[in-house]
Amino acid sequence: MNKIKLLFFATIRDRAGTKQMDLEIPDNLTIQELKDKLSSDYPKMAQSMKSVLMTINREYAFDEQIVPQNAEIGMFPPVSGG
Amino acid sequence: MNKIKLLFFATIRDRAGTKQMDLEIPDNLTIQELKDKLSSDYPKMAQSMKSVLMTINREYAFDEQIVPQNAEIGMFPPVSGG
Amino acid sequence: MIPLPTIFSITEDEIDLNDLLEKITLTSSGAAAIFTGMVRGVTARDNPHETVYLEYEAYIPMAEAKMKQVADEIRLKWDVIEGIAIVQRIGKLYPRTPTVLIACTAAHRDTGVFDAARYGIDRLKEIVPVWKKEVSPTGEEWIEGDYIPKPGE
Amino acid sequence: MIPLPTIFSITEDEIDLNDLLEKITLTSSGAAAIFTGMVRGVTARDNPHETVYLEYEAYIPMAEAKMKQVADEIRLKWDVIEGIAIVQRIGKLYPRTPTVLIACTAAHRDTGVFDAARYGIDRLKEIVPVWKKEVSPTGEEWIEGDYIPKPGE
Repeated sequence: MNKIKLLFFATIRDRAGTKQMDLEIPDNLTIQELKDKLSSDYPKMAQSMKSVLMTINREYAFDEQIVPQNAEIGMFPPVSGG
Repeated sequence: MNKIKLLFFATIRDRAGTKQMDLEIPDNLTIQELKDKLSSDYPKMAQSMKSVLMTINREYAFDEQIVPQNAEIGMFPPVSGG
Repeated sequence: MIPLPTIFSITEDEIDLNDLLEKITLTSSGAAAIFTGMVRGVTARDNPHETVYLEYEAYIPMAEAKMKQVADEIRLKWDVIEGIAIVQRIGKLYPRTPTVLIACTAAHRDTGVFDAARYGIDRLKEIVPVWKKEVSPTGEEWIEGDYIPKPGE
Repeated sequence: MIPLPTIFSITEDEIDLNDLLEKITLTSSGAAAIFTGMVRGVTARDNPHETVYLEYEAYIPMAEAKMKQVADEIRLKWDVIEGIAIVQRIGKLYPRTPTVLIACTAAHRDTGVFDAARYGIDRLKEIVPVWKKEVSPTGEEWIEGDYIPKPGE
Protein backbone atom coordinates (compact mmCIF):
# COMPACT_ATOMS: atom_id res chain seq x y z
CA MET A 1 0.00 0.00 0.00
CA ASN A 2 0.99 3.64 -0.60
CA LYS A 3 0.37 6.32 2.04
CA ILE A 4 -0.33 9.60 0.31
CA LYS A 5 -1.36 13.07 1.41
CA LEU A 6 -4.16 14.82 -0.48
CA LEU A 7 -4.43 18.62 -0.41
CA PHE A 8 -7.64 20.28 -1.59
CA PHE A 9 -8.05 23.91 -2.61
CA ALA A 10 -10.86 26.34 -3.53
CA THR A 11 -14.01 24.65 -4.90
CA ILE A 12 -12.49 21.20 -4.46
CA ARG A 13 -11.85 21.89 -0.79
CA ASP A 14 -15.42 23.14 -0.34
CA ARG A 15 -16.78 19.91 -1.88
CA ALA A 16 -14.39 17.67 0.02
CA GLY A 17 -15.26 19.50 3.24
CA THR A 18 -11.65 19.34 4.36
CA LYS A 19 -8.28 20.89 3.50
CA GLN A 20 -6.32 17.69 3.52
CA MET A 21 -6.62 13.96 3.91
CA ASP A 22 -4.15 11.13 4.49
CA LEU A 23 -5.02 8.11 2.41
CA GLU A 24 -3.75 4.59 1.83
CA ILE A 25 -4.01 3.53 -1.78
CA PRO A 26 -2.85 0.47 -3.71
CA ASP A 27 0.64 0.63 -5.18
CA ASN A 28 0.97 1.73 -8.80
CA LEU A 29 -2.38 3.46 -8.95
CA THR A 30 -2.57 6.05 -11.74
CA ILE A 31 -3.86 9.58 -11.23
CA GLN A 32 -6.98 8.63 -13.21
CA GLU A 33 -7.55 5.61 -10.99
CA LEU A 34 -7.09 7.80 -7.92
CA LYS A 35 -9.72 10.23 -9.23
CA ASP A 36 -12.10 7.31 -9.91
CA LYS A 37 -11.54 5.96 -6.40
CA LEU A 38 -12.23 9.37 -4.81
CA SER A 39 -15.39 9.78 -6.90
CA SER A 40 -16.75 6.49 -5.72
CA ASP A 41 -15.62 6.81 -2.07
CA TYR A 42 -16.74 10.47 -1.76
CA PRO A 43 -19.75 11.02 -4.02
CA LYS A 44 -19.80 14.76 -3.23
CA MET A 45 -16.44 15.10 -4.96
CA ALA A 46 -17.51 13.26 -8.13
CA GLN A 47 -18.69 16.39 -9.94
CA SER A 48 -15.32 18.08 -9.32
CA MET A 49 -13.35 15.38 -11.07
CA LYS A 50 -13.90 16.53 -14.63
CA SER A 51 -12.14 19.88 -14.42
CA VAL A 52 -9.83 19.20 -11.49
CA LEU A 53 -6.10 19.90 -11.85
CA MET A 54 -3.96 17.23 -10.19
CA THR A 55 -0.41 17.72 -8.95
CA ILE A 56 2.17 15.23 -7.75
CA ASN A 57 4.75 16.64 -5.38
CA ARG A 58 3.95 20.19 -6.54
CA GLU A 59 4.16 19.54 -10.29
CA TYR A 60 1.20 19.30 -12.65
CA ALA A 61 0.43 15.63 -13.37
CA PHE A 62 -1.29 13.75 -16.16
CA ASP A 63 -3.94 11.08 -15.86
CA GLU A 64 -1.74 8.14 -16.85
CA GLN A 65 0.97 9.04 -14.36
CA ILE A 66 1.59 6.57 -11.49
CA VAL A 67 1.19 8.02 -8.00
CA PRO A 68 4.63 7.64 -6.36
CA GLN A 69 5.14 6.40 -2.80
CA ASN A 70 4.25 8.94 -0.10
CA ALA A 71 3.26 11.49 -2.69
CA GLU A 72 1.79 14.89 -1.88
CA ILE A 73 -1.19 15.17 -4.24
CA GLY A 74 -2.79 18.56 -4.88
CA MET A 75 -6.30 18.85 -6.29
CA PHE A 76 -7.77 22.15 -7.40
CA PRO A 77 -9.66 24.00 -10.12
CA PRO A 78 -7.90 26.08 -12.79
CA VAL A 79 -5.99 28.83 -11.01
CA SER A 80 -7.35 32.38 -10.69
CA GLY A 81 -4.63 34.36 -8.93
CA GLY A 82 -3.37 37.82 -9.71
CA MET B 1 10.50 97.84 -28.42
CA ASN B 2 9.62 94.47 -26.88
CA LYS B 3 10.81 93.53 -23.40
CA ILE B 4 11.35 89.79 -23.28
CA LYS B 5 12.73 87.34 -20.74
CA LEU B 6 15.25 84.74 -21.90
CA LEU B 7 15.70 81.50 -19.93
CA PHE B 8 18.75 79.32 -20.61
CA PHE B 9 19.14 75.66 -19.66
CA ALA B 10 21.86 72.98 -19.67
CA THR B 11 24.66 73.56 -22.22
CA ILE B 12 23.08 76.82 -23.38
CA ARG B 13 23.11 78.16 -19.83
CA ASP B 14 26.76 77.14 -19.42
CA ARG B 15 27.70 79.02 -22.62
CA ALA B 16 25.54 82.03 -21.76
CA GLY B 17 27.04 82.11 -18.28
CA THR B 18 23.66 82.99 -16.79
CA LYS B 19 20.27 81.39 -16.14
CA GLN B 20 18.19 84.24 -17.44
CA MET B 21 18.38 87.61 -19.06
CA ASP B 22 15.91 90.44 -19.63
CA LEU B 23 16.27 91.91 -23.07
CA GLU B 24 14.73 94.67 -25.17
CA ILE B 25 14.33 93.70 -28.78
CA PRO B 26 12.71 95.42 -31.77
CA ASP B 27 9.03 94.66 -32.34
CA ASN B 28 8.12 91.88 -34.75
CA LEU B 29 11.49 90.16 -34.57
CA THR B 30 11.33 86.51 -35.62
CA ILE B 31 12.86 83.68 -33.58
CA GLN B 32 15.55 83.32 -36.29
CA GLU B 33 16.35 87.04 -36.05
CA LEU B 34 16.53 86.76 -32.27
CA LYS B 35 19.01 83.88 -32.58
CA ASP B 36 21.09 85.90 -35.04
CA LYS B 37 21.08 88.88 -32.69
CA LEU B 38 22.18 86.76 -29.72
CA SER B 39 24.95 85.16 -31.80
CA SER B 40 26.35 88.53 -32.74
CA ASP B 41 25.88 90.18 -29.32
CA TYR B 42 27.19 87.15 -27.37
CA PRO B 43 29.81 85.38 -29.51
CA LYS B 44 30.16 82.60 -26.92
CA MET B 45 26.58 81.57 -27.63
CA ALA B 46 27.00 81.48 -31.41
CA GLN B 47 28.01 77.81 -31.52
CA SER B 48 24.87 76.85 -29.56
CA MET B 49 22.50 78.34 -32.08
CA LYS B 50 22.46 75.49 -34.57
CA SER B 51 20.95 72.81 -32.34
CA VAL B 52 19.15 75.03 -29.85
CA LEU B 53 15.46 74.43 -29.17
CA MET B 54 13.50 77.66 -28.78
CA THR B 55 10.25 78.08 -26.89
CA ILE B 56 7.80 80.96 -26.73
CA ASN B 57 5.74 81.10 -23.56
CA ARG B 58 6.50 77.42 -22.83
CA GLU B 59 5.60 76.08 -26.29
CA TYR B 60 8.10 74.92 -28.90
CA ALA B 61 8.56 77.64 -31.53
CA PHE B 62 9.69 77.73 -35.14
CA ASP B 63 12.23 80.04 -36.72
CA GLU B 64 9.74 82.14 -38.67
CA GLN B 65 7.54 82.78 -35.66
CA ILE B 66 7.30 86.40 -34.42
CA VAL B 67 8.36 86.95 -30.80
CA PRO B 68 5.25 88.28 -29.04
CA GLN B 69 5.29 91.19 -26.61
CA ASN B 70 6.74 90.37 -23.17
CA ALA B 71 7.42 86.80 -24.21
CA GLU B 72 9.17 84.24 -22.04
CA ILE B 73 11.70 82.64 -24.39
CA GLY B 74 13.32 79.33 -23.43
CA MET B 75 16.57 78.20 -25.07
CA PHE B 76 17.97 74.73 -24.55
CA PRO B 77 19.45 71.63 -26.20
CA PRO B 78 17.35 68.57 -27.07
CA VAL B 79 15.91 67.23 -23.82
CA SER B 80 17.46 64.30 -21.95
CA GLY B 81 15.19 63.64 -18.98
CA GLY B 82 13.98 60.35 -17.66
CA MET C 1 29.65 38.25 -10.82
CA ILE C 2 26.80 39.52 -8.67
CA PRO C 3 23.92 37.01 -8.60
CA LEU C 4 20.79 38.40 -10.24
CA PRO C 5 18.13 39.12 -7.60
CA THR C 6 14.96 37.06 -7.90
CA ILE C 7 12.21 37.58 -5.35
CA PHE C 8 9.12 35.42 -5.25
CA SER C 9 6.70 35.24 -2.41
CA ILE C 10 3.18 34.61 -1.24
CA THR C 11 2.40 37.01 1.58
CA GLU C 12 -0.40 38.33 3.73
CA ASP C 13 1.39 41.66 4.08
CA GLU C 14 0.97 44.83 2.04
CA ILE C 15 2.95 44.87 -1.18
CA ASP C 16 5.67 47.51 -0.82
CA LEU C 17 6.59 48.66 -4.34
CA ASN C 18 9.41 50.94 -3.16
CA ASP C 19 11.07 48.15 -1.24
CA LEU C 20 10.71 45.57 -4.00
CA LEU C 21 12.04 47.93 -6.66
CA GLU C 22 15.04 48.73 -4.48
CA LYS C 23 15.75 45.01 -4.02
CA ILE C 24 15.83 44.25 -7.76
CA THR C 25 17.80 47.33 -8.85
CA LEU C 26 21.44 46.63 -9.67
CA THR C 27 23.98 49.37 -10.29
CA SER C 28 23.66 48.47 -13.98
CA SER C 29 19.84 48.81 -13.96
CA GLY C 30 18.32 51.83 -15.67
CA ALA C 31 14.73 50.72 -16.29
CA ALA C 32 12.00 48.89 -14.39
CA ALA C 33 8.64 47.71 -15.68
CA ILE C 34 6.23 46.93 -12.90
CA PHE C 35 2.76 45.46 -13.13
CA THR C 36 0.37 45.47 -10.22
CA GLY C 37 -3.14 44.08 -10.04
CA MET C 38 -5.69 45.61 -7.70
CA VAL C 39 -9.08 44.47 -6.42
CA ARG C 40 -11.82 46.09 -8.49
CA GLY C 41 -14.81 47.29 -6.48
CA VAL C 42 -16.85 47.67 -9.64
CA THR C 43 -16.44 45.68 -12.83
CA ALA C 44 -18.05 46.91 -16.05
CA ARG C 45 -16.84 44.31 -18.57
CA ASP C 46 -18.50 40.95 -19.28
CA ASN C 47 -20.73 40.38 -16.29
CA PRO C 48 -21.01 43.83 -14.64
CA HIS C 49 -21.02 43.54 -10.86
CA GLU C 50 -19.78 44.91 -7.57
CA THR C 51 -17.23 43.32 -5.28
CA VAL C 52 -17.15 43.73 -1.51
CA TYR C 53 -13.86 41.86 -1.15
CA LEU C 54 -11.84 39.02 -2.61
CA GLU C 55 -10.50 36.22 -0.49
CA TYR C 56 -7.30 34.70 -1.86
CA GLU C 57 -5.79 31.37 -1.01
CA ALA C 58 -2.71 29.61 -2.31
CA TYR C 59 -1.02 26.24 -2.34
CA ILE C 60 1.92 28.11 -0.89
CA PRO C 61 4.97 25.88 -1.48
CA MET C 62 3.88 24.97 -4.99
CA ALA C 63 2.93 28.59 -5.75
CA GLU C 64 6.38 29.80 -4.75
CA ALA C 65 8.01 27.08 -6.86
CA LYS C 66 5.88 28.06 -9.86
CA MET C 67 6.73 31.75 -9.33
CA LYS C 68 10.38 30.78 -9.50
CA GLN C 69 9.59 28.90 -12.70
CA VAL C 70 7.93 32.02 -14.16
CA ALA C 71 11.07 34.00 -13.29
CA ASP C 72 13.24 31.32 -14.93
CA GLU C 73 11.08 31.44 -18.05
CA ILE C 74 11.41 35.23 -18.18
CA ARG C 75 15.20 35.00 -17.98
CA LEU C 76 15.27 32.39 -20.76
CA LYS C 77 13.21 34.60 -23.06
CA TRP C 78 14.81 37.95 -22.19
CA ASP C 79 18.40 37.42 -21.13
CA VAL C 80 18.87 41.15 -20.47
CA ILE C 81 16.57 41.07 -17.44
CA GLU C 82 18.50 41.86 -14.27
CA GLY C 83 16.15 41.66 -11.27
CA ILE C 84 12.74 40.02 -11.00
CA ALA C 85 10.14 40.30 -8.24
CA ILE C 86 6.92 38.28 -8.22
CA VAL C 87 4.64 38.72 -5.22
CA GLN C 88 1.10 37.51 -4.63
CA ARG C 89 -0.77 38.80 -1.62
CA ILE C 90 -3.38 36.46 -0.12
CA GLY C 91 -6.13 36.76 2.47
CA LYS C 92 -9.14 39.04 2.47
CA LEU C 93 -8.46 41.99 0.17
CA TYR C 94 -10.70 44.98 -0.40
CA PRO C 95 -11.18 47.18 -3.49
CA ARG C 96 -8.23 49.35 -4.55
CA THR C 97 -5.74 47.07 -2.77
CA PRO C 98 -2.77 45.82 -4.80
CA THR C 99 -2.92 42.01 -4.83
CA VAL C 100 -0.08 41.00 -7.13
CA LEU C 101 3.14 42.49 -8.43
CA ILE C 102 5.52 41.53 -11.21
CA ALA C 103 8.58 43.74 -11.64
CA CYS C 104 11.56 43.37 -13.96
CA THR C 105 14.66 45.55 -14.24
CA ALA C 106 17.09 45.93 -17.13
CA ALA C 107 19.79 48.35 -18.21
CA HIS C 108 17.55 50.07 -20.77
CA ARG C 109 13.83 50.31 -21.46
CA ASP C 110 14.02 49.14 -25.09
CA THR C 111 15.25 45.66 -24.18
CA GLY C 112 11.97 43.84 -23.67
CA VAL C 113 11.55 44.79 -20.02
CA PHE C 114 7.89 45.75 -20.58
CA ASP C 115 7.20 42.51 -22.46
CA ALA C 116 8.90 40.54 -19.70
CA ALA C 117 6.61 42.00 -17.03
CA ARG C 118 3.59 41.39 -19.23
CA TYR C 119 4.66 37.78 -19.80
CA GLY C 120 5.17 37.35 -16.06
CA ILE C 121 1.64 38.34 -15.07
CA ASP C 122 0.08 36.33 -17.92
CA ARG C 123 2.06 33.27 -16.88
CA LEU C 124 1.32 33.72 -13.17
CA LYS C 125 -2.37 33.65 -13.99
CA GLU C 126 -1.87 30.36 -15.86
CA ILE C 127 0.28 28.20 -13.62
CA VAL C 128 0.70 29.64 -10.11
CA PRO C 129 -1.78 27.86 -7.81
CA VAL C 130 -3.69 30.76 -6.27
CA TRP C 131 -7.46 31.16 -6.21
CA LYS C 132 -9.83 33.90 -5.25
CA LYS C 133 -13.34 33.81 -3.92
CA GLU C 134 -15.36 36.87 -4.76
CA VAL C 135 -17.75 38.23 -2.16
CA SER C 136 -20.37 40.50 -3.70
CA PRO C 137 -23.44 42.15 -2.17
CA THR C 138 -25.49 39.18 -3.39
CA GLY C 139 -23.32 36.22 -2.40
CA GLU C 140 -19.96 34.59 -2.83
CA GLU C 141 -18.37 32.63 -5.64
CA TRP C 142 -15.00 31.07 -6.41
CA ILE C 143 -13.42 32.54 -9.53
CA GLU C 144 -12.05 29.84 -11.80
CA GLY C 145 -9.41 30.35 -14.46
CA ASP C 146 -9.54 28.61 -17.80
CA TYR C 147 -5.97 27.49 -18.37
CA ILE C 148 -5.11 23.79 -18.12
CA PRO C 149 -1.36 23.44 -17.51
CA LYS C 150 0.40 20.71 -19.39
CA PRO C 151 1.94 17.97 -17.24
CA GLY C 152 5.28 19.18 -15.89
CA GLU C 153 4.54 22.75 -16.96
CA MET D 1 -18.72 61.03 -12.69
CA ILE D 2 -15.46 60.88 -10.73
CA PRO D 3 -12.73 62.94 -12.45
CA LEU D 4 -9.87 60.77 -13.66
CA PRO D 5 -6.77 61.38 -11.53
CA THR D 6 -3.80 62.83 -13.40
CA ILE D 7 -0.64 63.58 -11.45
CA PHE D 8 2.34 65.33 -13.02
CA SER D 9 5.20 66.83 -11.11
CA ILE D 10 8.83 67.78 -11.07
CA THR D 11 10.18 67.15 -7.60
CA GLU D 12 13.37 67.01 -5.59
CA ASP D 13 11.84 64.43 -3.28
CA GLU D 14 12.04 60.64 -3.41
CA ILE D 15 9.55 59.05 -5.77
CA ASP D 16 7.06 57.10 -3.64
CA LEU D 17 5.60 54.35 -5.83
CA ASN D 18 3.14 53.15 -3.19
CA ASP D 19 1.70 56.60 -2.73
CA LEU D 20 1.46 57.36 -6.45
CA LEU D 21 -0.19 54.03 -7.23
CA GLU D 22 -2.74 54.62 -4.47
CA LYS D 23 -3.53 58.07 -5.89
CA ILE D 24 -4.29 56.80 -9.41
CA THR D 25 -6.26 53.70 -8.40
CA LEU D 26 -10.02 54.04 -8.81
CA THR D 27 -12.49 51.51 -7.48
CA SER D 28 -12.86 50.35 -11.10
CA SER D 29 -9.08 49.89 -11.57
CA GLY D 30 -7.73 46.34 -11.71
CA ALA D 31 -4.35 46.80 -13.41
CA ALA D 32 -1.45 49.22 -13.23
CA ALA D 33 1.59 49.41 -15.50
CA ILE D 34 4.40 51.40 -13.98
CA PHE D 35 7.70 52.37 -15.54
CA THR D 36 10.56 53.75 -13.50
CA GLY D 37 13.99 54.84 -14.65
CA MET D 38 16.97 54.62 -12.33
CA VAL D 39 20.48 56.10 -12.42
CA ARG D 40 22.90 53.50 -13.80
CA GLY D 41 26.24 53.37 -12.00
CA VAL D 42 27.71 51.31 -14.82
CA THR D 43 26.65 51.39 -18.45
CA ALA D 44 27.75 48.61 -20.81
CA ARG D 45 26.01 49.58 -24.05
CA ASP D 46 27.34 51.99 -26.66
CA ASN D 47 30.01 53.93 -24.82
CA PRO D 48 30.76 51.82 -21.70
CA HIS D 49 31.39 54.01 -18.67
CA GLU D 50 30.81 54.60 -14.98
CA THR D 51 28.63 57.27 -13.44
CA VAL D 52 29.21 58.86 -10.05
CA TYR D 53 25.96 60.78 -10.17
CA LEU D 54 23.58 62.57 -12.50
CA GLU D 55 22.49 66.12 -11.93
CA TYR D 56 19.05 66.88 -13.34
CA GLU D 57 17.55 70.24 -14.08
CA ALA D 58 14.22 71.22 -15.57
CA TYR D 59 12.39 74.17 -17.04
CA ILE D 60 9.83 73.47 -14.36
CA PRO D 61 6.62 75.23 -15.46
CA MET D 62 7.06 74.13 -19.08
CA ALA D 63 8.03 70.61 -18.02
CA GLU D 64 4.86 70.26 -15.95
CA ALA D 65 2.77 71.59 -18.86
CA LYS D 66 4.40 69.08 -21.22
CA MET D 67 3.81 66.25 -18.74
CA LYS D 68 0.15 67.18 -18.75
CA GLN D 69 0.29 67.09 -22.55
CA VAL D 70 1.82 63.58 -22.44
CA ALA D 71 -1.03 62.50 -20.15
CA ASP D 72 -3.58 64.04 -22.54
CA GLU D 73 -1.98 62.23 -25.48
CA ILE D 74 -2.15 58.93 -23.56
CA ARG D 75 -5.85 59.42 -22.87
CA LEU D 76 -6.53 60.24 -26.53
CA LYS D 77 -4.78 57.05 -27.67
CA TRP D 78 -6.06 54.70 -24.94
CA ASP D 79 -9.43 55.88 -23.72
CA VAL D 80 -9.60 53.04 -21.16
CA ILE D 81 -6.83 54.57 -19.05
CA GLU D 82 -8.16 55.61 -15.64
CA GLY D 83 -5.33 57.23 -13.64
CA ILE D 84 -1.99 58.59 -14.85
CA ALA D 85 1.04 59.66 -12.83
CA ILE D 86 4.12 61.25 -14.40
CA VAL D 87 6.90 62.30 -12.04
CA GLN D 88 10.43 63.46 -12.77
CA ARG D 89 12.84 63.83 -9.90
CA ILE D 90 15.56 66.47 -10.30
CA GLY D 91 18.73 67.40 -8.43
CA LYS D 92 21.82 65.31 -7.78
CA LEU D 93 20.87 61.63 -8.07
CA TYR D 94 23.12 58.68 -7.38
CA PRO D 95 23.17 55.19 -8.94
CA ARG D 96 20.18 52.94 -8.21
CA THR D 97 17.92 55.92 -7.44
CA PRO D 98 14.60 56.10 -9.30
CA THR D 99 14.56 59.32 -11.32
CA VAL D 100 11.34 59.13 -13.27
CA LEU D 101 8.00 57.34 -13.06
CA ILE D 102 5.13 56.85 -15.48
CA ALA D 103 2.16 54.88 -14.18
CA CYS D 104 -1.19 54.14 -15.80
CA THR D 105 -4.18 52.29 -14.39
CA ALA D 106 -7.05 50.58 -16.19
CA ALA D 107 -9.78 48.10 -15.39
CA HIS D 108 -7.93 45.17 -17.02
CA ARG D 109 -4.37 44.45 -18.13
CA ASP D 110 -5.24 43.60 -21.75
CA THR D 111 -6.48 47.11 -22.57
CA GLY D 112 -3.23 48.76 -23.63
CA VAL D 113 -2.15 49.81 -20.15
CA PHE D 114 1.41 48.52 -20.75
CA ASP D 115 1.61 50.30 -24.12
CA ALA D 116 0.31 53.49 -22.53
CA ALA D 117 3.09 53.51 -19.93
CA ARG D 118 5.66 52.75 -22.62
CA TYR D 119 4.34 55.59 -24.76
CA GLY D 120 4.46 57.90 -21.77
CA ILE D 121 8.15 57.39 -21.03
CA ASP D 122 9.09 57.57 -24.72
CA ARG D 123 7.19 60.81 -25.10
CA LEU D 124 8.55 62.31 -21.88
CA LYS D 125 12.06 61.77 -23.23
CA GLU D 126 11.10 63.65 -26.41
CA ILE D 127 9.25 66.75 -25.28
CA VAL D 128 9.52 67.34 -21.52
CA PRO D 129 12.26 69.93 -20.92
CA VAL D 130 14.54 68.15 -18.46
CA TRP D 131 18.29 67.64 -18.85
CA LYS D 132 20.91 65.68 -17.01
CA LYS D 133 24.60 66.27 -16.55
CA GLU D 134 26.58 63.13 -16.02
CA VAL D 135 29.45 63.20 -13.54
CA SER D 136 31.86 60.32 -14.12
CA PRO D 137 35.23 59.54 -12.51
CA THR D 138 36.90 61.36 -15.41
CA GLY D 139 34.80 64.51 -15.74
CA GLU D 140 31.33 65.83 -16.37
CA GLU D 141 29.20 66.14 -19.46
CA TRP D 142 25.68 67.24 -20.34
CA ILE D 143 23.66 64.46 -21.94
CA GLU D 144 21.79 65.68 -25.00
CA GLY D 145 18.77 64.01 -26.52
CA ASP D 146 18.24 63.77 -30.24
CA TYR D 147 14.57 64.59 -30.70
CA ILE D 148 13.60 67.93 -32.25
CA PRO D 149 9.99 68.71 -31.27
CA LYS D 150 7.80 70.17 -33.95
CA PRO D 151 6.53 73.71 -33.28
CA GLY D 152 3.56 73.56 -30.96
CA GLU D 153 4.27 69.90 -30.15
